[in-house]
Amino acid sequence: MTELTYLQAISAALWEEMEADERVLLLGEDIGPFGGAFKVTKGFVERFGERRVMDMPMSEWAFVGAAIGAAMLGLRPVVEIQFADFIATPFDMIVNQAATCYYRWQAPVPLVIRAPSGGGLRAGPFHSQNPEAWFVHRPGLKVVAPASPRDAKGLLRAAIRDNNPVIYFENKYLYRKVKEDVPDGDWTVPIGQADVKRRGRDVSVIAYGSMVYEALEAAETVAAGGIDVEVLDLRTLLPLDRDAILGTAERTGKVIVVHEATLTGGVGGEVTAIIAEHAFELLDAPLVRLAAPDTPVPFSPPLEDFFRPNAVKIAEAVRKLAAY
Amino acid sequence: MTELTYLQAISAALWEEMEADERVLLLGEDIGPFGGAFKVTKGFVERFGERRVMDMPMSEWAFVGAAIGAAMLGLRPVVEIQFADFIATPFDMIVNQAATCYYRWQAPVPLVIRAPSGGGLRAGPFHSQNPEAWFVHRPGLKVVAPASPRDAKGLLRAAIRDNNPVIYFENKYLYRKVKEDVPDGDWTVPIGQADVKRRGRDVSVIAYGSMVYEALEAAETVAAGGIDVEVLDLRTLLPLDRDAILGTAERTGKVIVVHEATLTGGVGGEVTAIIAEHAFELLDAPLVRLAAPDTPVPFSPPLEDFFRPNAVKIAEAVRKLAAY
Amino acid sequence: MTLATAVRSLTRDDLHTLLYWMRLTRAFDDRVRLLYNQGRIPGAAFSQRGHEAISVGSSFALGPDDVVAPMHRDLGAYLLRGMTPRRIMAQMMGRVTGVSRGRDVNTHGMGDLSLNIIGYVSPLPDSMPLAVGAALAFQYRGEARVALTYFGDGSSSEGGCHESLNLAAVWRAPVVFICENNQYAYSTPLSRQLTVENIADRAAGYGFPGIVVDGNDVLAVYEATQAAMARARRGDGPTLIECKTMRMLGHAYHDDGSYVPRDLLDEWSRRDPLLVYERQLRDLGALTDDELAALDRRIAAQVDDAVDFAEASPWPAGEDCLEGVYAL
Amino acid sequence: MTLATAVRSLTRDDLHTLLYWMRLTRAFDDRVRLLYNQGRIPGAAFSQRGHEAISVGSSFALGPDDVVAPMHRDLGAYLLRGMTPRRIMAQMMGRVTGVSRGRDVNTHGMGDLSLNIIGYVSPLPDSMPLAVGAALAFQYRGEARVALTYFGDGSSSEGGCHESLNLAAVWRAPVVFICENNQYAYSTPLSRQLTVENIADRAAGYGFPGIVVDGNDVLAVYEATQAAMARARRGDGPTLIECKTMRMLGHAYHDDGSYVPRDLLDEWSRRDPLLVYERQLRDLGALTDDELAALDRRIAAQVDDAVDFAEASPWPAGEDCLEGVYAL
Ligand SMILES: Cc1ncc(C[n+]2csc(CCOP(=O)(O)OP(=O)(O)O)c2C)c(N)n1
Ligand SMILES: Cc1ncc(C[n+]2csc(CCOP(=O)(O)OP(=O)(O)O)c2C)c(N)n1
Ligand SMILES: [Mg+2]
Ligand SMILES: [Mg+2]
Repeated sequence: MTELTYLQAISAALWEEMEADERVLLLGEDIGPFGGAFKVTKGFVERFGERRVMDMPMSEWAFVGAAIGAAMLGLRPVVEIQFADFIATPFDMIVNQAATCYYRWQAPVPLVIRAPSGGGLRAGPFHSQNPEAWFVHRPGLKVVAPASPRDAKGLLRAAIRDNNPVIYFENKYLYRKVKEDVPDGDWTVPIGQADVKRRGRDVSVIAYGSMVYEALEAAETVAAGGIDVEVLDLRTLLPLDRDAILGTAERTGKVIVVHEATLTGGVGGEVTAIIAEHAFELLDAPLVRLAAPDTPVPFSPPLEDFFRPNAVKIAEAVRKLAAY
Repeated sequence: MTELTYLQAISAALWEEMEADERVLLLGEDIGPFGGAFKVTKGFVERFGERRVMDMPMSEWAFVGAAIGAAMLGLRPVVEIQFADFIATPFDMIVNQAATCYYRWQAPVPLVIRAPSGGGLRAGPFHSQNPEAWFVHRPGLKVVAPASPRDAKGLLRAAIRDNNPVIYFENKYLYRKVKEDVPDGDWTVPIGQADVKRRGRDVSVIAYGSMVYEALEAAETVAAGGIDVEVLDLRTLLPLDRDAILGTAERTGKVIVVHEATLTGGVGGEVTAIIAEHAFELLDAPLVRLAAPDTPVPFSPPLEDFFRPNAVKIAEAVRKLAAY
Repeated sequence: MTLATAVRSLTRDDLHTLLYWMRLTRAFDDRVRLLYNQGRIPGAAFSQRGHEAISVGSSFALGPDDVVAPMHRDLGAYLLRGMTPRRIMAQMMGRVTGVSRGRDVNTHGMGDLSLNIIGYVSPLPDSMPLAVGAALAFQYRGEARVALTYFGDGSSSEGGCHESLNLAAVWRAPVVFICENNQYAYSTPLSRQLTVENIADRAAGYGFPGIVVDGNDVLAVYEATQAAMARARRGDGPTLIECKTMRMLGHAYHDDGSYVPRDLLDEWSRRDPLLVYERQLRDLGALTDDELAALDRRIAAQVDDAVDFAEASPWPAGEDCLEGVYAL
Repeated sequence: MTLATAVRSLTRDDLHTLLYWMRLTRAFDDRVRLLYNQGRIPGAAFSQRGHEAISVGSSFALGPDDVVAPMHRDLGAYLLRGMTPRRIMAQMMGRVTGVSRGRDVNTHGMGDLSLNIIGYVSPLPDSMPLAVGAALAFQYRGEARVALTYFGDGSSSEGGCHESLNLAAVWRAPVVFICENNQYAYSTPLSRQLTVENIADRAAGYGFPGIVVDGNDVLAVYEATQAAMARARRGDGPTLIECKTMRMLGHAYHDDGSYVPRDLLDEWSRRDPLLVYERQLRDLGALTDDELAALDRRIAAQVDDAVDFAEASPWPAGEDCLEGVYAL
């Protein structure tokens, strides 16, 4: 076991996979000598050289495309998009090219795209986005969004070893805020499995990314009032873990789905729909979604605090639902 | 009244708005002398000249951006993306630039992006897509998807007169397949209002685009068996007409949401979630979604027929739900 | 390449091989048009006429381990690289025996890594960076392989074209870009797309050679590509070769192309790549009437066989569409 | 522009106006850095040092009805076009009195159509086509107005840069593009971004002039822009002006920029645009010590006032974030 922050866990996964597999290489803006905008790849170019840690000119569409071509020819590229907000620039290359090659002509595209996402850092409309839902609506991609250092490491390893394009949303807010013991050695967290982070009987909170911590905090708060909350961390958003989602709905009969992304068209709708379709009879109350309001991510601290879901808002929603 | 096909209705709206408002101009690939890939703008350049009907070089990102700039400076551009599938190319310009300028610095962007979408035409993975859900997840945009010639005309007029960027999904399958009397004169269909296309008591089918016709056909089929189906045509996907959605759910207590887009992460999840949150107590059965399976749009006729939802599949789902 | 040089560097067999692929491409394409018009090909199909010298001449310069990413007017490249007429015709008809097993339409998605062919998607020019990435993989492993890809005059206006050329330059990647300037992007003439005479001149903005060749002269295309491949293999980086030609039919077979001025087509029909090459070979004394007739008979038989094969092939079963979205 | 020409075409007042905006830009930026380091500015803020001659010299060439779309190192352009130090400082601090009313961060979203300023988004170079579109609107209405915009060396590699330049060329649009080549894109030096000496040379690929100027010489920037504006206004189309400079501090204030070689900075610090211009004015006998001191006092007072105003301004109320997503 080694205690790692969320950021260190990501670095460690990259480092170890590069040590273990010569085919793994990194492409991204400022990831070389600078170590990346968030320092995830600090020290990498010194160890692995410029051949394997490649600073990119600003041309996300082409370097994602080049990574796809390299992946087809046997490499296993990991691309860093400096901020998830800029993933709209190579969007076509991801949704039209990467997602469909295997289906159309059986060319596996073992590619990971790391996209630092999320707000709470006073970074405004273009350095705070949570665009995961776009990719969840694209068959052929896989989408993961780990919350804990352990999952961050295990899922990144699994993503690198996967033979499909995986969009890996890492939550910037968590980079240095969370820390835990992470097992050493060669293990992975399988893509497609959610994780019950807290068992409870009264209300389920389904969340992912930074909202998992807010949910856990809310659970502690309401526990004092006798409400026993189960927290399910989705971890993977495509494919969703249907069994785990229906399982928690069955156990508590009352479900709140929480995400940092804006409400309308978000992943919460999909999760809610799955429950409403397949666990309807087990429900004791309306389904509830808690998400950011439908606006761009505002910058100013009071605005962003209002915008962003948090433990207080979750606790309030839990109390209301428990009382239903 | 004039009988118009869906395609003629779109052309008529463009034509009349251009006649009425000198600020309206068209930008797109092959829309000039050629009249557009689907001939929507046939005859336009002859009437309005190259100044107002502009053939574009292949550079969707920049011409959408130019349309935004022109809109800020007082024009009202209507952009044609040749196939909705290629809307991933200017994606950044739409979601980051067009959608946010008003929120951030109060610059209205009166822009319409016409995106011919939908399958059923043996056109394969890149000429058949239904990418509306991506835009529904972007505050600042409006999204419409008319099904009838009347709505096609009225919504396009409303979109052109709207001071916000509107993504107008026109369904290629319907272009020449549907025809109806459309009122003459200056009227619009307000953005944000769904329309009950058929009243019924037993089961609600909520649909949009080409699926409205499949739903209506299914309704006729099952009517023979004594099942009375209500068909709600959403027409606008952002903002969704919450009252109409909850209203039909209340009336029948049994709801099927249908779309041509793939299931996971589609608009159906959002609609279902709204009902599960706000009309839970009025429901008599689980919510049901019927959509394309999670794959790229396949080309070969048997594959596409299997892939695409249709009246037969809807009727089957209605029967099952009615019997619940 | 003067005819004389060609004869020095190519055997008589080579010259006939080029002729074969060009005439096969033409015959196959003519048949596709016929079948399309007869309603025997669902969807759509792109015209190839006028492009035979480019696709064949350039891909003839590939070594066995080189990778090619052909586009929608490069039927000749697919054929030459070993994709059989049978598989391609079945692809056109959406049968299980087609390259994409009925999943993708016409020349889209006709990739096969065992043949070192990368398939294309419809958004353009999305194959360009893939070729650059393939070249990166070669560099990475120290392999002396080269990647070759194509783009149109229309596609040259897309941002991705610029990004790909620049990335290739920065990496000094072993990649060759062939610009097929057929003077139209769908219905849009060059005059509405760009303001310069030669797209190849833009290579100067990336510091690598940009060359203009007659795209209707297969030997010229071959020679230029051959030189560019050698340069790339030596580690000297990319080349952009602009092949000037004319799209002789509509964009695809649903388009009659009537917006193209008649006299422009007339002028270019006199430069038909098959005619030009036949004349060259005859001038060299390298082709007899009998040889040509025999070749055409062989080709016709192959095309017939491809059609028979395709039409006898089963349609995919509907539920097949669910399978294989993800690699294991 | 030689000093002599400058003096002929510019009044002494003009020369002092330029000096004022440059020194205000510097002083404002220095204060932002200080406030940022003191934790009084949330989020981030981009460094402006080294860019003052470009933003001021170019935007000084604008007529009152011309439109400018400045980017993240063009503080001088915002100021010169009439955005007050108060509004900008309040913007930096996220107050309701800021340009975006607390919605966008630092120089992002600082648009105001009443000042003919188009705000920018973070993805780059997303203002370029907007400027082309503004120019299109001018052409459309037959107005003799010009649009001016900026992009960095890093942004030159983005596909959108190519598309925007090409579109402007095809339309012969009245637009001027200023490339601020400060030799770095965040931490990435030119050598990893492109393979040519001058980005301006790429203009040849679009058939319009590409000009290289000393970006640290405000008069040179002004003169080149002025000529390009006149050309655009005459209907002769776009110009690309590449201003060579150096980003003298980190990318933004959280970045110490330590990856930039010390001696490169030393060399360029001797060419500091404020120093260069002060020297020019003194050589011309157009600036006295007293004048300079008075100017700096006035500027310091303005900056103080802006800070006081911003800090006395209210924060937005949380629920304000819900309002105004859509225009009526
Ligand atoms: C991004 C994108 N926009 C639009 C299209 C639609 N489209 C298909 S082919 C074509 C013209 C292509 O012209 P060019 O690159 O010159 O190739 P050509 O067809 O002439 O060989 C267009 C506009 C597309 N495929 N991709
Ligand atoms: C599409 C996109 N990718 C990445 C970024 C992140 N980013 C912000 S500024 C910057 C460097 C910009 O370099 P340059 O264009 O030279 O401008 P400079 O900052 O040097 O003035 C980068 C990579 C971005 N803003 N947009
Ligand atoms: Mg062409
Ligand atoms: Mg720079």
